[in-house]
Order: sequence, then structure tokens, then C-alpha cells
Amino acid sequence: MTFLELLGYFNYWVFAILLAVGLYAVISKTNLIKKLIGLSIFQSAVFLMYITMDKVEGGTAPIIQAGVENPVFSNPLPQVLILTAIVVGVSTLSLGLAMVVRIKECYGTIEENEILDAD
Amino acid sequence: MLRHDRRKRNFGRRLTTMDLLTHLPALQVVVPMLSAPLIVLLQPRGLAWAGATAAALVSFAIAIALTFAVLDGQTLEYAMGGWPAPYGIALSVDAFSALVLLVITGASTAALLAAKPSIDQQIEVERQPFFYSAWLLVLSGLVGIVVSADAFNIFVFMEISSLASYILIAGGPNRRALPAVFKYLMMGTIGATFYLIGVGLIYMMTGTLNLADIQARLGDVTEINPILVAAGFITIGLALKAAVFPMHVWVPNAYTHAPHMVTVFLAACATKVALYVLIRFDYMIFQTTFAEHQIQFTMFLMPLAILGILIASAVAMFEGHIKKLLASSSIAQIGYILLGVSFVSMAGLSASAMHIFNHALAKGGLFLAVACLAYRYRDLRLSQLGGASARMPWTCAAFVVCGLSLIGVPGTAGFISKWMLISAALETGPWGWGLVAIILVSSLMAVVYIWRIVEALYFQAPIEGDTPMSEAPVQLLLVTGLVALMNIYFGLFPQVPLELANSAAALLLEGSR
Amino acid sequence: MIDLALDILSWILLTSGGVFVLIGGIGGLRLPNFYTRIHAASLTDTMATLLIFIGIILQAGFTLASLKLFAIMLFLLLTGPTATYALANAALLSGLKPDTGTAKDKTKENAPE
Amino acid sequence: MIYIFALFLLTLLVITAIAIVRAEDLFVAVILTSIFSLLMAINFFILDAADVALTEAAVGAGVTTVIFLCALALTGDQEKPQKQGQKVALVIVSILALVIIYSTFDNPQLGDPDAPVHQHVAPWYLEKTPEYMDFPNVVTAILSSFRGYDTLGEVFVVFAACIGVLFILGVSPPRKAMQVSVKKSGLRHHLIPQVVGRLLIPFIVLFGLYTQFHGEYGPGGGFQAGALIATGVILYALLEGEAEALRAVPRRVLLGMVVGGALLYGSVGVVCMLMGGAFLDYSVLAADPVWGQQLGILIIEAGVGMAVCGALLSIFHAFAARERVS
Repeated sequence: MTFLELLGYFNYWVFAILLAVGLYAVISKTNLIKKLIGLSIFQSAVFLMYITMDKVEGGTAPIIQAGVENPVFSNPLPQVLILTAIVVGVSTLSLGLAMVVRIKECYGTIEENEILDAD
Repeated sequence: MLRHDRRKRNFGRRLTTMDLLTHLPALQVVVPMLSAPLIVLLQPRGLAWAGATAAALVSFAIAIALTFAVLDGQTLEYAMGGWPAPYGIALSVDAFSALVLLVITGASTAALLAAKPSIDQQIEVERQPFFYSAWLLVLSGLVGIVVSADAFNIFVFMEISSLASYILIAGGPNRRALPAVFKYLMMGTIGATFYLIGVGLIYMMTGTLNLADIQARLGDVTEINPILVAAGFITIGLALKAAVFPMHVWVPNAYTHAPHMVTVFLAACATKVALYVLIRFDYMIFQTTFAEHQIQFTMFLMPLAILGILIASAVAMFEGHIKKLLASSSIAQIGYILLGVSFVSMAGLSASAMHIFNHALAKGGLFLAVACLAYRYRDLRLSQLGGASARMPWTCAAFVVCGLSLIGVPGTAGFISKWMLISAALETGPWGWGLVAIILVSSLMAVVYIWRIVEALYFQAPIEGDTPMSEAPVQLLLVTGLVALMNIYFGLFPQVPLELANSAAALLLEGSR
Repeated sequence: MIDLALDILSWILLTSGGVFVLIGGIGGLRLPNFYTRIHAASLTDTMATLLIFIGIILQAGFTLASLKLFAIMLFLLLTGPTATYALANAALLSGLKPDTGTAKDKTKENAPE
Repeated sequence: MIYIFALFLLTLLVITAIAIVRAEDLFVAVILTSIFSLLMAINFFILDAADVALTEAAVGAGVTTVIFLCALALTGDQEKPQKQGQKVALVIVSILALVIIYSTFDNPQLGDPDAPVHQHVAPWYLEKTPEYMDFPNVVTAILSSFRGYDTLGEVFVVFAACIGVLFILGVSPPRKAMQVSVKKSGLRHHLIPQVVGRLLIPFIVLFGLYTQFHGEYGPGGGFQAGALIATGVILYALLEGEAEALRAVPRRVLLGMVVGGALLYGSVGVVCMLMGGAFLDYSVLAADPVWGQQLGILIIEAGVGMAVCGALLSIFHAFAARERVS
């Protein structure tokens, strides 16, 4: 495994590590806002995996200028998918935060264990 | 710029003269989806409910039209935006999707028709337009998943339906709905993101997102590891969304604290759509490429199904709150559907398809009856519901009929699918008898927990100083009675769903031949 | 000949800009309390931005890109110091005494009311 | 050379993520999250994803941080440390990471041109966009026309989030908030930020509109434009006070924008259906199919921009209008 090959897989390893960090935060933290932050890290990791797929050696962004002759473009499809996924992430996040605010008003706390005791 | 000729209009293999039929798959999603924003603008009192019910009725009619179109084993294709299949997004409706479409739109229409009195009791008037708009978004999301034939498109519509169902559940009057729906949001988003990772890995190895195209190209993929990991991620993600046994912890609280009508709708169809996607992925895509996948499939899913049936029924037996009891019984029923699927046989698949239909009828009817009870009784614990039958005879009668259908008494819809499940279990060889024993034991457990409720409703002495309650409002009662009668009708004349289930099973297995 | 001189000039500008960022970073790490650290950070904001952007504009030559670079530089030169000012002001409002610097290094301040 | 940058930035990314999880003070965690998404945006840009980098920066770093800070203002921002249950989570999570890392050795290398991803569907898009749409940005072509149905679903996800937040937080802000607005409740006596803000906000909104209509030729489009314009108006709200911003862009207009954007997108699809094409097939919109495609894409991008801007602003106002209940 030459160094360059290892470098080729580095992006996927960072994806796996970020996935692990995000999931750890979601599972082990009791503060609801920290869980939501963990969730957004978890989703950003998936975005990184998709965008790593689209890079072509020496390619540029898929915008076709007239002048350039037989250009090498990166793959546009994962970018479209991730544009959609980012906005899905933000929507879920804002809905989650609205619920956290309401939970704070109803229960007075946003620590999961205290909420469970209250019921 | 050379003027190229207009591309061949290819949007539906059966180009009938009647243009509407070719657009039906798209209309099925577009009608509820576009009426959702319109309803937000209808501020005056009952208008939001009327608009939502009208949209649900139209989509139910479209689903029925689609069912007749695919009854003879046909598959309706629809290229979205006019772009050919692997490049644009394709919709495809076959027998299996038609069956699930009927379940979704039927459950939504029944719940909406009966919703007005119960929702007016639970949600303030000025928030109702948002509520009904979110309801239509759940409907269009679920229908969008079933109709779509593109892996990423299923993710987008899964997000729409789950975001909107978080809103519906969060509408519940008491404060316990909020932590319950927050847990559902966390687990649902993790499940959807697992599914996204699985689709990403498949896309990485095959280069396409169209389901049929993936199936074709998956055969010649050399490195198997990413595909196995993708299969793992997709199965876990969808199992999380479908509340399969170990990942069902969000279901009891979410269904219990949601508004009663929302529980009717979600319990009948929300988790089944995730099962539909799981079955479609496992049978259409993974099944064909891996010979030994079949053993993995049964070795992994069957124990989960059996554990789910036994443990969830046991939990239901000792549950005090009526809605939590029925919620954990739903998990057991999902275990039945998964059990049928894990037989990987023609009989097994048609049994589980049939059970998707029959369970929606039985559980929908039960939760409708609970909604009638809840209209009069604030507290739904069994100890408080003593002697309800004296004052609310029709509700309790409907409850008994749907309870019998849930247990699977001959003459009701539940019996048909239980019988098909048992005959499928026998076909699977020597240890089939063990499976039959498990099914019978869990049916006995079902008898116990249904009887506990019936005994509370009929024979328990009412609590003193209780103001005499009158019957539930007519609108609620009518729909509950109708669903109870349908339970009996489909028990005696199950031709239509049976034919759909059999052709669905044939399609799925032929897909994997 | 001229473009060699331009290249050398832009290299000098870019490296000095880089050095300034490095100084700002080290300042941010080593300085004792909040206000001195903002001072170090604002150093990178103004001086380093100026140097780096002029260096890049020299590289880009007389094209549309350099006009865009100039606009970005103006934007950064405007917002950088304002952000530092707002940060320091908010810290002062939330009771962090500048002179003694003994109060525990609370940099927290909720969103404006 | 690019991979050296990527190596450096990705390690920085992992360090920031770990710092976020370990941060006790939620305010620090939120600021680190915005740094995290800015680093992510730079990574995307290095991997040739210009549109996604713009969206991640505008939506991830900009609007998400503001919404997080609003939520923090309404709830406490100290996290209570807890000690049990961490080992089990750590074990599960590291097993998952090892499984994925093990499977990555079969993945195609980063940037390897003959990976299956670049063989099947992507070349068709790159080749057909000039023919059917005749504008440079292939990503916008796929986003709005080839896979326009996905983006329609996307607009309805944003619509769902907007009505969800309005439904959960209740549309009517508590009565007493209204009297508070008489006193300028923005950054009260910060003259300098207000002056600079007043200088910059028109240009931010102008840049948002530029991104909206420049979507076909360079990185840009509905999502980015909506987010940019929303950040401009949020900056105005932060500087001048939330009631002032509500007077500038009242709540009804915001709801109208969200509903209008979603309906505009859907009705373009229905019009295509009525004119004989498939749903969302813009080439039937005009005599010349290429001009029809461009017209359709222009309208739906405007719909997406309206919907995203209206949704993000009404979410911000729903949070900002709420009184803190301690």
C-alpha cells in the first residue's frame, strides 16, 4: 500500500471516524441540544462520503465553459444529491430545536434523564 | 445550436387514448402534495379539514384506479420530466405497490373522515391548518415512497413523510408527546441516514440510482465488500424506520401520546411503508445477486421476527394503558409480516402482503374505536374504562369485531392472513411446526390482551360518581362501524386483496429468479 | 521581466501575509486574557488580509477575477474589525473586566436579547 | 498537491468534531459547529463541488448557527456532565467505524477516473446538458430538470420544516412580547455594527439575488440564494431588533413566500402535464424545447429561492419572538 494509495482512502476513513463521533454524541450525551449537534455531525459525514466520490483526478467543477477543449469534469450527480441532503439536515435540525424549546418550557430541563424522571 | 427533433414522449408503456391514466402514477403523489400548501391558507374554521378530506378522497380514488390498471399483473411506468429511466427519475406501480397504496390512502381517508370531532377536541383552531397540511404531507410522502423507483427519491420522500409525522405526533395535547416525538426524530433521522449511506455505497459501486438499473448492474460488480456493507446499512436503517423488534422503542410512546386520529393513520400504514421498501430492496436488488443471501436473510430476519412477535405480545398482555397495549401489539403484527417475508417462498410473501392489508384494517378499526372512547373518557387506562359498553354500545361492538379480526378468528380479515402464514410456515420443511406453534402461542396471547380490554369494557363495574357518558359523535361512529364491517367483508370475500397479494408475491420472486 | 518582478512582489506579499496570520495565531494561543487575544486575532483580520489579497490580485493580473478579489478584500476589511469590536463590546457588557483580567475567562454571551 | 490540502483540512475537521463532542459549554459547541461546517465547505470546494460548498457555507455555517443560538437563548447553555453509559457507546461506535474502514479498502480510489461512478450516468448528463439546456452549469441542470422531482420533494421538506416550527411553537407570539418591541430591542447602543450593517445588508441581498439568477452559468441557484437573502434579513433583525425586521418583512408575507414558492414549483409541473408533456417536462412550455427548458428552470429556481428564504426567516422569527421561560 503505497502512501498515495493510503491517501486515496483517507477521505473514507475520515467519513467513518466522523460517523463514529456523531453517533457517539447521539447515543451517550443526555443534553438534547448536544444530541442534535451530534446528529448534524453524523449527517455531515455522509455528505463528505458522497462528495468524495465525485472527484476526478485533475477535474474541475462541472461548469462547461465554451473555450476549454476536451475538459475533465468531476461528476455532478453526487453534488445534486448532497444539495438536497443538506437542506433535509437543516430542516430536521430546526424541527428538533423547536421541540427542544417546547420541552424546556414544559419540563423546565433539556437533560434527557431529568425528563424521564419527571414522567 | 442544431435544432434537434423533439424526443420521443415516453411516459407510460400503455399509451391509452385516455391521457389521464398515463399520468396517474404522477397524479397519485402530486394531488396530496400540492393541496398541502393550499390548505395552510384556508384559515376559516372547518375549511382546512374539508380540504384535507377532499384531497385524501381524490388520492384514494386514484389508488383504486391504479389498482384496476395493474390487477392483470401489468406494471405502470412513468418517466418523470420526460427523461428516460436511468437518467431521469422513474415511477413504477405494480401489484405490490398498488396493495400498499390502497392501504395508505384508505387509512388516511378513513381517519380524516372521522377526524373532525376528535381533532377539534385536541388541537386549537388557529393551528389546525398547519396540522392538516402536515397530514397531507405525510400522505404524499408515503405515497411518493411507494410509487418511486429511484433509490435517492425514496430517501427524499421518506424524509418528507417522517418530518411531517413528527409534526403530527408533536400536536398531542399533553406534554409527554414532546419527549416521545424527540426520540422518534432522533431514531428516524439515524435510520434515514443509514439508508442514505447504503444508497451511497450502492451508487459508488454501480454508478446508477434507478432500482431496476441497479439490479441489472449489480451482477457484474467485482468487489463485494461495499455492497455487503450497503445491504447491512439499508436493512438496519429501514428496520429502524419499520420498528422491527430490537429497534421499535420509539413506537409505544409515539403512538400513545399522539392525537388519537394520528395514531389511527400512522399505526395503519406508516411502518408498513418502510417494510415495503425493505422487501423491495431485499427481493429486487440484493436477492438476485447473492445466492447465499437467502440464508443470511432468513438467519438474520427470522429470529428478529419471532422475538418481536413473542416479546411484544407478552408486553401487550401486561400493559395498563389501552393505546400503549395496542401499540405494542402493532410491533407483534409487524413481526408477523417480517416472518412471512423471511420464508422467501411464494406462500410466505403473499401471506405477508395479505397481512399488511388485513392488519391495517384490524388495527385501524381498533384505534378508531379507542378514539371514540377517548372522545368521552379523558383517562384511557383500563381501570378507568369500567362499564363503557353500557353507555357506548356501538363503539364497544366495533371494538370487539376489530379485536376478533386482530386475533384471526375465522370469518374476519385477520384469519385469512394468519391461515396463509401458517400454511406458508408448514411449507418451509420440518421445523415449520415450530413456527406454527409460535404463531398459535402469539395468537393466544392476542386473545388474552383483547379479552382484558373486552372484560374491562363489558364486565368491570363503572367508577362511582361518574357522569353518564353518551355515545361518541355520529361522524366518528359511522366510520368506525364502516371499518368494522370491512373487517368482516374482507374476511368473507378476500378476492381482490388476495389476487393483488399473489401477483405481488409472484412479481417479487420472479424479480429474484 | 516585469511579470518576474510582479511574481516576486506577490510572493513577498503572500509570505508576509502568511507570517502575519501565524503571528496572529500564536498571539491567540499565548496571550493571557480575552482582550489581548482579540487584539491578536484582529491583527490577522486587517493586516494579513490586505497583504494576501494584494498578493493574489497581482497574480491574477488585470482580469474580472481581480475585481472580484478586490470586492472580497473590501468586504473582509469592513466586517473583520466590526466583528472584533462587537465581540469586545459584548464581552465588556457581560462584565469581563479588561484591566485586571483576573475574572475567569468567561467569553460566553447569549445571543443579543 | 490538492490531496495535501485535503489531508490537512480533514484532520482539522476530525479534531473540530471531537472538540464539539467534548465541549461542556453548549455555546462553545455551537460556535465550533459553525467552524466545522465552514471547514466542510472548504473541503467540498477542494473536491470540485462549488455549488455544495456555497450551500454548506450559507446554510450550514450561517443559518444553522443563528437557529442554534436562538434555541440556546431560550434554553440553558450549560450541559450537565454525566459519567455512566459512555464506555458501551464508545465500544459500539468504534466497532461500526472499524467495519466501515475495513470495507473502504474495496472502494475506488479518490479521484480515480475509471471508477464505476463516472462511467454510467454522469457522462450522459455532461454530454446532454449543452444539447437540451444550453447553459454551462450541469449541476443546476440536473438539480432542476433531469432530477427536478427530487428538488420538488426537497422544497416540500423545507415547507414541512417551516409549518412544523410554526405549528410546534404556536403562531401567535406571547402578548407581552409586543410591548417590548417599542423599545429598540436590537443591539441597543452598538452604533458601529448598525452603521456597518446598514452599509452591507443591501449588498448581501443583492448578492443573494445575483446567485439566484446566475444559477445557470456559475455555482448558485434557489437554495443558496434563499439562504443568502435570509442571512441578510436575519443580520438586519439582529442589528435593528426583531420587531423592526418583522415590520420590514411581516409574518404573513413570509408564509405567503413559503406557500407561493412551493405552489409555483408544483404548478409549473402541472402546467407541463396539461401541455402534453410528462410532469415537470419543461420542454413543452415553449415552442423551442431548449427555451422551454430554460424558462421552466428559471421559474422553479425562483420558486425554490422564495420557499427557502421564507421558511428560514419564519423559523428564525418563530424562535426570536418567543419569550424566555426560565
